[in-house]
Amino acid sequence: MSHDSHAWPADADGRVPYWVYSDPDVYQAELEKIWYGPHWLYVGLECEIPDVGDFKTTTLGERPVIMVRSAPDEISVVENRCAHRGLKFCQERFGNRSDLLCPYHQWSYNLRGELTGVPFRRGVRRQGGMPADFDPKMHGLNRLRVEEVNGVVWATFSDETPPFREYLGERFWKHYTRVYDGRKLQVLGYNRQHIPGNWKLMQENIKDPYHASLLHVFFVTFGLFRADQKSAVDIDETGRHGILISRKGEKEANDVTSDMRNFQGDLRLEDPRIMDVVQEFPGEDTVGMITIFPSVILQQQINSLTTRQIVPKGPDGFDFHWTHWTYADDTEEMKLRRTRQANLFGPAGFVSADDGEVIEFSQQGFAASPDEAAVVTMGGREIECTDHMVTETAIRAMYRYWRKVMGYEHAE
Amino acid sequence: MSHDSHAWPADADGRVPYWVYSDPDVYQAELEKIWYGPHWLYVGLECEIPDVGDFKTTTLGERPVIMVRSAPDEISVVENRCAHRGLKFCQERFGNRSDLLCPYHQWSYNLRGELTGVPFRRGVRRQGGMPADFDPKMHGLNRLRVEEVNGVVWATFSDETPPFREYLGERFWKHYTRVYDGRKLQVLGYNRQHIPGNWKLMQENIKDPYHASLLHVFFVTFGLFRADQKSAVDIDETGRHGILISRKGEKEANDVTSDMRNFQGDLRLEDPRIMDVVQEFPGEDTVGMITIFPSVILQQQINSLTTRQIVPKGPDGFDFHWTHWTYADDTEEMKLRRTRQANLFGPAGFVSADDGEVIEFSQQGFAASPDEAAVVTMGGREIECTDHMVTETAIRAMYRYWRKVMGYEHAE
Amino acid sequence: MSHDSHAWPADADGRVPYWVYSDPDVYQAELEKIWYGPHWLYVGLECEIPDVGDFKTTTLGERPVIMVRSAPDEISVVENRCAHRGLKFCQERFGNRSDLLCPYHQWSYNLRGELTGVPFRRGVRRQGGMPADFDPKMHGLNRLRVEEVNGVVWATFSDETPPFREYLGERFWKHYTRVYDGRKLQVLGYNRQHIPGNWKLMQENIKDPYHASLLHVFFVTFGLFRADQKSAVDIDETGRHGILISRKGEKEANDVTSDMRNFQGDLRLEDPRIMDVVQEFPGEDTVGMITIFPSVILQQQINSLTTRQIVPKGPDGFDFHWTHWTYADDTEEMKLRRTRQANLFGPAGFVSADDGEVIEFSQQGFAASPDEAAVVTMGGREIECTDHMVTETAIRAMYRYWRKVMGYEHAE
Amino acid sequence: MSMQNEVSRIEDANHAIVREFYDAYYETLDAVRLEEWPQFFAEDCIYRIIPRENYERGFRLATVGAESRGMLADRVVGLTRTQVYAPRYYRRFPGPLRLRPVSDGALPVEHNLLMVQTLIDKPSEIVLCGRCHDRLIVEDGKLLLKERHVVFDSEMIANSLVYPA
Amino acid sequence: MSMQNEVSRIEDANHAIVREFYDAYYETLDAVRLEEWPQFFAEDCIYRIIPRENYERGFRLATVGAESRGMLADRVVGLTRTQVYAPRYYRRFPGPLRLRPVSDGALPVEHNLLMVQTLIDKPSEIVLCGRCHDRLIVEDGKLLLKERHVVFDSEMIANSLVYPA
Amino acid sequence: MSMQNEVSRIEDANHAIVREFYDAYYETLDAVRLEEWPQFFAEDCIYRIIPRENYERGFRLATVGAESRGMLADRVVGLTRTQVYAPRYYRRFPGPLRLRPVSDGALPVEHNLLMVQTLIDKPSEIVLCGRCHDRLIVEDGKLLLKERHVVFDSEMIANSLVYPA
Ligand code: FES
Ligand code: FES
Ligand code: FES
Ligand SMILES: [Fe+3]
Ligand SMILES: [Fe+3]
Ligand SMILES: [Fe+3]
Repeated sequence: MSHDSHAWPADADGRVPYWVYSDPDVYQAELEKIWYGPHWLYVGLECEIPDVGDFKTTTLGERPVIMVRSAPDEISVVENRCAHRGLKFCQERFGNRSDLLCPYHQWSYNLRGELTGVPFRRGVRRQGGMPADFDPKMHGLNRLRVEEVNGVVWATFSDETPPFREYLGERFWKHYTRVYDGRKLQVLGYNRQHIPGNWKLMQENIKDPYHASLLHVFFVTFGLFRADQKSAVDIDETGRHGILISRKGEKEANDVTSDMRNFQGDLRLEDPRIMDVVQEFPGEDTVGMITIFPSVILQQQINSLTTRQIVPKGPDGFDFHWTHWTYADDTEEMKLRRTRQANLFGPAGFVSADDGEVIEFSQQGFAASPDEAAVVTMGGREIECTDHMVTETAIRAMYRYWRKVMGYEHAE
Repeated sequence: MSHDSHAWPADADGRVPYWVYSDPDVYQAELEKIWYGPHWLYVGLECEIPDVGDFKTTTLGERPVIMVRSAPDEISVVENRCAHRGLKFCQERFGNRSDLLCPYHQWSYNLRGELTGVPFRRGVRRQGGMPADFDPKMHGLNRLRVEEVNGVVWATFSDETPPFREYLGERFWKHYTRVYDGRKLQVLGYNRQHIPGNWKLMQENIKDPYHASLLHVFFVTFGLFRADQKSAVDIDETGRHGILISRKGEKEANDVTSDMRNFQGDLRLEDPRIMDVVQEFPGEDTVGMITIFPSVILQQQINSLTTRQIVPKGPDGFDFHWTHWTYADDTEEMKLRRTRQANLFGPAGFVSADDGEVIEFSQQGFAASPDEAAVVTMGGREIECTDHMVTETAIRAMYRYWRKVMGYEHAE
Repeated sequence: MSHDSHAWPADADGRVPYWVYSDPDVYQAELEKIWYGPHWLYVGLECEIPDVGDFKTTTLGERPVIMVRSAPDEISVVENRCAHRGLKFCQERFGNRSDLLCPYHQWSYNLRGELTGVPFRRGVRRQGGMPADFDPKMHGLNRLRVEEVNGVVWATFSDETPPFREYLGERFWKHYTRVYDGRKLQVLGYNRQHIPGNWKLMQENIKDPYHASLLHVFFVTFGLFRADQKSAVDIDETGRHGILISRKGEKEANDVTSDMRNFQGDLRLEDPRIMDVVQEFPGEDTVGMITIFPSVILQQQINSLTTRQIVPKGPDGFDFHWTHWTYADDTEEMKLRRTRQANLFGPAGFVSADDGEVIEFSQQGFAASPDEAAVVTMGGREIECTDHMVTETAIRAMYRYWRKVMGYEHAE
Repeated sequence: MSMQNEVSRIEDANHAIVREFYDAYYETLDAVRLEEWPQFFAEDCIYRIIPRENYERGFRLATVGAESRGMLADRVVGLTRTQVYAPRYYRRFPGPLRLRPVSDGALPVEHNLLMVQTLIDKPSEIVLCGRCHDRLIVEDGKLLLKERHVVFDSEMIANSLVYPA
Repeated sequence: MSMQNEVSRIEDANHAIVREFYDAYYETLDAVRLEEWPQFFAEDCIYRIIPRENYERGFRLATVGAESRGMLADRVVGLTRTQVYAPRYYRRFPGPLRLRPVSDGALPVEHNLLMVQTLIDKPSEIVLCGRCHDRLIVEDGKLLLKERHVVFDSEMIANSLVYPA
Repeated sequence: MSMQNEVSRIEDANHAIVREFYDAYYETLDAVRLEEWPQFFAEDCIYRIIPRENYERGFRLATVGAESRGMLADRVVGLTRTQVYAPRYYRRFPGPLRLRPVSDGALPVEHNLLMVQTLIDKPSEIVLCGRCHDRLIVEDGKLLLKERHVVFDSEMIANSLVYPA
C-alpha cells in the first residue's frame, strides 16, 4: 500500500497512526525527505579522529560514509561509495590512511574525497585509458556539508540545511552547550545494539518523560527520576528537537510512588558505588536528555555522558550506537564514576534495556494494525514547553513537524 | 504485482493458480477478508485457563491476542495491543494475572480489557494529566466476540460472523460434537513447528484423502489409512469446512496396495504398543479429521486427539501449534495410549513429518511459477460429499468459497 | 518504485545506473525477459550423468529443474515441479532413477518427463478417479529445449532461442571449442558460495580486465595476469557474451607495476608447485575467460578449468556454483596440477575470494543510492573488441544488450 | 591440592568412561549409523525429545517418545523406510558432562546439546538447543542408557525434526 | 611418552578441578539460579562483559561491569526485580579451558564461550560469541573468580543482553 | 570398574596430550596468529578444507588444499599480504576428540568443528560446520599434523572462507 493511501487521524495532534512505523513506502519517503533532507545528522566525535588521516566509518540514513580528518583543523565527511563503480571501499570501523583507496581498480582519493589517482587513466603503452573528456574533478567522492561543534561532528546531505546553531535554535543551543561546552572530549567506549522497532520509537522514548517514572523501576526506586521531581520539557520552535530536564530526588515512598505499581520500597544496593553521583553542571538539574532530530540522542544522565546514534534499517528496526565519553581533563575518579554509571545504560543497562525491550514490544503490538493509532494526549493536546513530566507534548511536537516535512498537513 | 493483475483459470473448479500461495498482496487481502473477516478463529481450550486470571497468549491472523478467564464462567479474548501506544504488553505464553498491566506507562485493564488505570491521569500535583475529554471507556483493549463450545474457545474480529453452530452448519455440528461432546478436556502437551509454505497448503493437505493413502507409507503399511478402506469426505454448505472419515483396515497386500509404490509388505514393528488402538467413539470410524476454515484442524486419528492451530507468517510460511489433549476423566492407560500414538504426529511424527515436508516442497516447486496452476480434478470437478477417498473435492470446495470471499468470482 | 519510473542516464554507454542492481521490479522483469527468455542457460556437464537414469538437480533463474539422462544419447531437462500440485518432488542433488516419482500422490513420469502413472486414476473399486477428459499427455513435466555441446548441457525456456552455435556466434564458437573441443570431461569437484550482490556484478567482474591487474595482487605479483601482458577482449555481435584473453608474463617490476599500488615485489612462494603451469592449448594464450550471458562463466585460467554457474536469488544476491573439471584422458600429473591451481579460485581462492568480496562491497556501496550511476568509460565509450586490457568495453556491451532486451532503449 | 588430586583422579576415571560412552553415542548419530543407535539403550528404557515447555509444566507429551529399545528400532525403520524428508546433515555438539551421585542403581548424567542442521544450498543453522537428562546403568559391564530426556529450548521446530538427538 | 604421562596426569588433575568449577558455574547460569551466581566470585572481584572492540582498543567501557560480589548481587536484583524484558532461554557452550601459569597468586584461565538464546516461537540464535579471560584464586580451599572478562565478538547485540555470561 | 580405571587413565593421559595439542592449535587460529599456524604441521603434510559432497563422492577437489608446510605458509602470506576481504572475527568450537588406534605410525584423530563468524555490525553466524579427519605424528617429541581433512557440511559458503580451520 503506498503511503498516499494513508490519511492522518482527525485528532491530528492527539493521535499517531501505526502505519508511520511499518509502511515501507513511508520509510522510503522518510529517507529522502528527512535523512537526506535539510537536517543535520550526527556523525561522531572529533576526538575519535585526532590525527590527520584518522577516519571512522558510519552510516547516515542508509548511506555509508567516512568521517576523516583531512587537515589538522578540518574534518571531511564523504560517502563511502567509490565514484567509479560504487564500492563501499572502506570496510574498517576506524583507521588511518594517507589517502582513500578503492581496492577494485585502485582509484584513489585525497582525504577531502577528491579523485587523485586513476590507474591507467592514460592507458598502458598508448592503449586504452579514460576518454579525453574525463575530468577527475567531476568524479570525486560525494562530500557532505560538515560542522564540528564543540567536539561533535555533524553532516548533512542537503544544501538547504541552515547552519547548525540555527538548526538547533537559540534555546537548544543553550541546552547543547551546557554539556558540550568546548572542553575536549575523550571516548570511554562503545555499545551497539540492534533494536527491532521503527527508528522514531527511539526518539519518542526519549521525548517521553511519562514512561520514565513508571517503566524504569530501578530509576524510580533509587530516586534518579520520578514524576514528582522538579523537571521540565523543552521543545524547539519547529517541534523536532526536545529535551527532558529533571532533578534527582530522594528514595522515598509518597503519594506519587503509590501510583507506581512497581515501586520497590525495600530495595537496597549491596554496593551503592554505582549511585555515587556528583553534581557537575551549573544549576541543580541532574538529567538532561536532548533529542536532536532525527539521528541522535545526547544523554547527560547524572554523570553518564553518551551520544546515541540512530541508524535506520528498514521500517521495523534500527542499529543503535552508543558512544560513552568523558571530558579529557576529568580526574581518574570521575572517569571511573562515569564508567560505573554506564551500568544503567546500553543493551544491558538497568534502565536502558527496558527501553529497547518496550520498543520491540511496540512494533510487535501494532505491526498488524496499521490503521489503528497511538494516543498521545497525556498533558493535553497542546504543543508547548512544560515544567513537569506528566506529558507527551514533545512527541506531539515531533509528529507535527514530521507531518509538515512528509507532506501530511492536508490530512488535518 | 497486485493481485488485481491475476485472473483465475478457465477451468475454475479444476485448477488452483499458484499465485494464491505467493503473492504478497493476495496474502494481505486474505488477512483482511478472511482472518479479520466473518470467520471464527481457534484460540485455545478452556481447560488451558481453569482459574480466573489465567491467560494464554496466541496470534490470530497476524494479531497478538490474550485469551483470559475473566470470570468463573467467562472467557475474554482481547487484542494484546495496549490502547495507549500499542505495546504487545503481555509477553508470556501462559500465566495468571489479577489485571492486565502494560509495562511502558502502567496503564492497567481489567480481565475483560476495560481500562481501569492510567497513572497520573489527573496529573501530578495539579500538573499534566489526560485532557478532560479523555474517556477510559473509549480506550479499552479491543475485545473480540467469543464463543466457548464444548471446551474449545473461538473468537472473531467481525460483527457479521454468524453464531458458531451456524458457522459450522448442522452436519458439521454433528461431526464436531462427536469428539467435543461436552466432556472436560485436559492438555497432554504442545508441539510447535514453522512450516515454510503458504497456510492454505495445510488446509488442503487435510482436505486431501488422496495423498494419505500414498504419501504416508507408515499409515498405509500398518493399515491405519488406506484408499480401499471404508471412508467418506463431507463438506459443509459453504465449502469452507471439510472432514475426512475413515475406518482402520488390516495390514494386507491387495489389488489396491499394488498401486502404492512404497507399500512395505515386510515391515514389522518390534514394539507394537504404538499401534494398540481402541475404538472409543460410537460407530466404526477410526479417523475424523475436521478442517475448520481458516484457522484449525481438529484431529481424531485413532486415539490421538489434537487441535492444530494455523498462524500465518507471510505468504510463504506459517507457525503450526499442536495441542494434544485427552478427556479429563480418561484412565491412566488411555492417557498413556494417546501419548504413545502422538509419535505418529507433530514435527517428528511418522506420518505428519511427511506433510510438513511436502508442503515445503510445494512452495519450493511453484514459487517461481505464479501463473501455472495446480490440477485438482481427482474425483472429477464436482463439489460434493463422497463416500470414498479418491477425490480432491474438498479442496475444490475450499477454493470455490475462497474465490467468493476474495472477490474472484468475476473470473469464472 | 516500479522500474518504469527509472530513466537511463544520458551518457547511455558510459554509465550504469545503480537501480539495475537493486530494484525488485527490474529483477522480476529480468527473470521473465532474460532468464526465461530467448537465452541458453548452463545446466551442467554431460559427464555428471553418465548412465541412463542419472540425474542432477539445479536451478535456472529461480526455477528448479532436473537434468537427467533419458537415453544413452539423450539428456532431458525438465522442471522440478510436479504437474499435479507443484511439488519440487526431487530433492537430491544427484542420483539415479528409473523414473521420476513425486512423493505426495506418487504421480510418476518417465525420464523424458511424460506422465506415466497416476495412482487411482480410474478410481478404486469404481469410485473416484480422474475425469474422462484427463489426458496424461497434457500433464507431463515442463520440458525445456536442450543442447549438449562438447560435454556441456544447455537449456532454454523459450522457443525463440536460436541454436546454441548461432547463439554464440561464430567467433565465440571458436573460443568455446578451443577448450570444449569434444574431448571427454571429468569432474574434479564442486565449490559453492552465496555472494550477496546482484548477479550482473559477477558477469561484469569477468568482463572487466581492468580490475584483474589491480585488485588481484596475487595474480599481478606472480605475473599471471598483468595490464602489460599481451591480451585481448572479444565481444560477440550482440554484446552479451565476452572473453578475456591474456598471456602469462614474468614476475618483474616495471613502469606498469609502478602504477599498481599493491604490487609486492618481494613476495616469494615457499612451495611454488601451485604455480607450476604448462601450456596446454594451441597458441600462447594462458587465460581465456568466457562469459556466456546470462548464466555462466567458462574459465580457463592457466591449467584450471571450471564452469561457474550463476543462480540469482533476488536482486541482491546469487548462488555461485563452481564445477572444476579435467579432461578424462588427462595424466594423473595434470589432474593433480589442476587440483593444485584450484587454490587460486573459489570462495577461498587467492584470487577469486577478492572478487566475491568486492561484489559484496559494491552492493553495500550503492544499495542506498539507486539514482547514482557507475562510470564505465575506461577505454572510451566504444563497444568494440580490443587487443589490450585497459578497457570496460565488454561491460558497456552487456548493458547495451541488456537495455535492448529489457526495453530501455527509448531512454536513449 | 593433593587429596583433591586423588579424588579428582578417580572421578576423572569414571568421567572418562562416561565421556567415552557419549563420544561414541554422538559419533554414531553424526555418522547416521542409525541401526546402531538403539544399542546404546537398555532393552527396557525411556527415551524422550520433549519441548522445555512441556517438561517444565509437567505435560507428558513428547515430540519423540519411546519406552523400549524396540520402539527406538521402530523409529529407525520408520525414518529410513517410510518417511519422506529433504536430505540434510545433522551435527551434534554436546556440552560438559555433569555426573550426579548414583541413585537407584543408575548414574544420572546431565549435559547441554547443540544440534546443527545443514540443508542443501542453505546456511547451517541451529535445529535443536537443549539439555539432556540421562540415567546410565551397567549391563554385562557395558554402559547403557536407561533413560534419556532431551529437553529442548528450541520449541518452534524448523519444520521437521528428522534424526534423533 | 611415560614422562609426559606423569606431567599430563598431574596437570590433568588440576585441570579437572578447574573444569569442575566452570561446569558448575555454567550449569548455575543455564539453570537461571542467579542468586547463587555471585558466590562463584571473590568478595573483591572484577567482572566485565566487554565488546572486543573496546577491549582491544583499550577502552574501559564494559557493557556490564562490576567491582565486587555486591555489585553482582545488585545486578541480579536489578534483573529479577526491576527490569522489563521478554521471556527467553539462554544456554552456554564453553570451549576448552586454557590454564596459564599462576601469577600474583591467581590462576589465569582462558576459554571460548558460545551463548545461544531462544525467544518464544523464534529459532535459536547465537546471542554472544567470545572469549573469557579469567583469574581464579583459592579461598578457604574454594576456587573463586577474582577476575572475569568476557570479551565478545558479537558486538551488535540483538536488542538486550539480559542474563550474565 | 578398577581395571577400566587403569585403562582409561592411560588413555586419558594420551588423550590429554592430544587435547593440549588441539587446544593450542585452535587458540592460535582464534588469536589469528597465522604465522605460527604452519608450525603445527609436518614439513611434508596434507591439509584440506573440503566440502562433504566432494569428500563423500570421491572428488579430490578441495576448497583449500596444501601438500606441504610451505604451501600453508604461502596461504598465510597470500591471505595477509595479497587478498582483499572485509574485516571479521572467527571463533572455533571443537567437539570431543576421537582417538583411533595408531596406523602406519600416525595417530588418527577425529572431531567435529563449529566455526562462528562475526562481521562488523552483523549477528554472529555459523560459517563452517563439519568434521576433522586428522593424522598426528611425533617428530622430535613434538606432535605434528601429518594430515588434516576438514570435511564441512556447510557447503554453501557465505561468500568467502577467509581464515583457516
Ligand atoms: S569501483 Fe572503485 S576503483 Fe573501480
Ligand atoms: S504503551 Fe501501554 S501504557 Fe503506554
Ligand atoms: S503433487 Fe505430485 S503427485 Fe500430487
Ligand atoms: Fe526510558
Ligand atoms: Fe497427510
Ligand atoms: Fe577478478
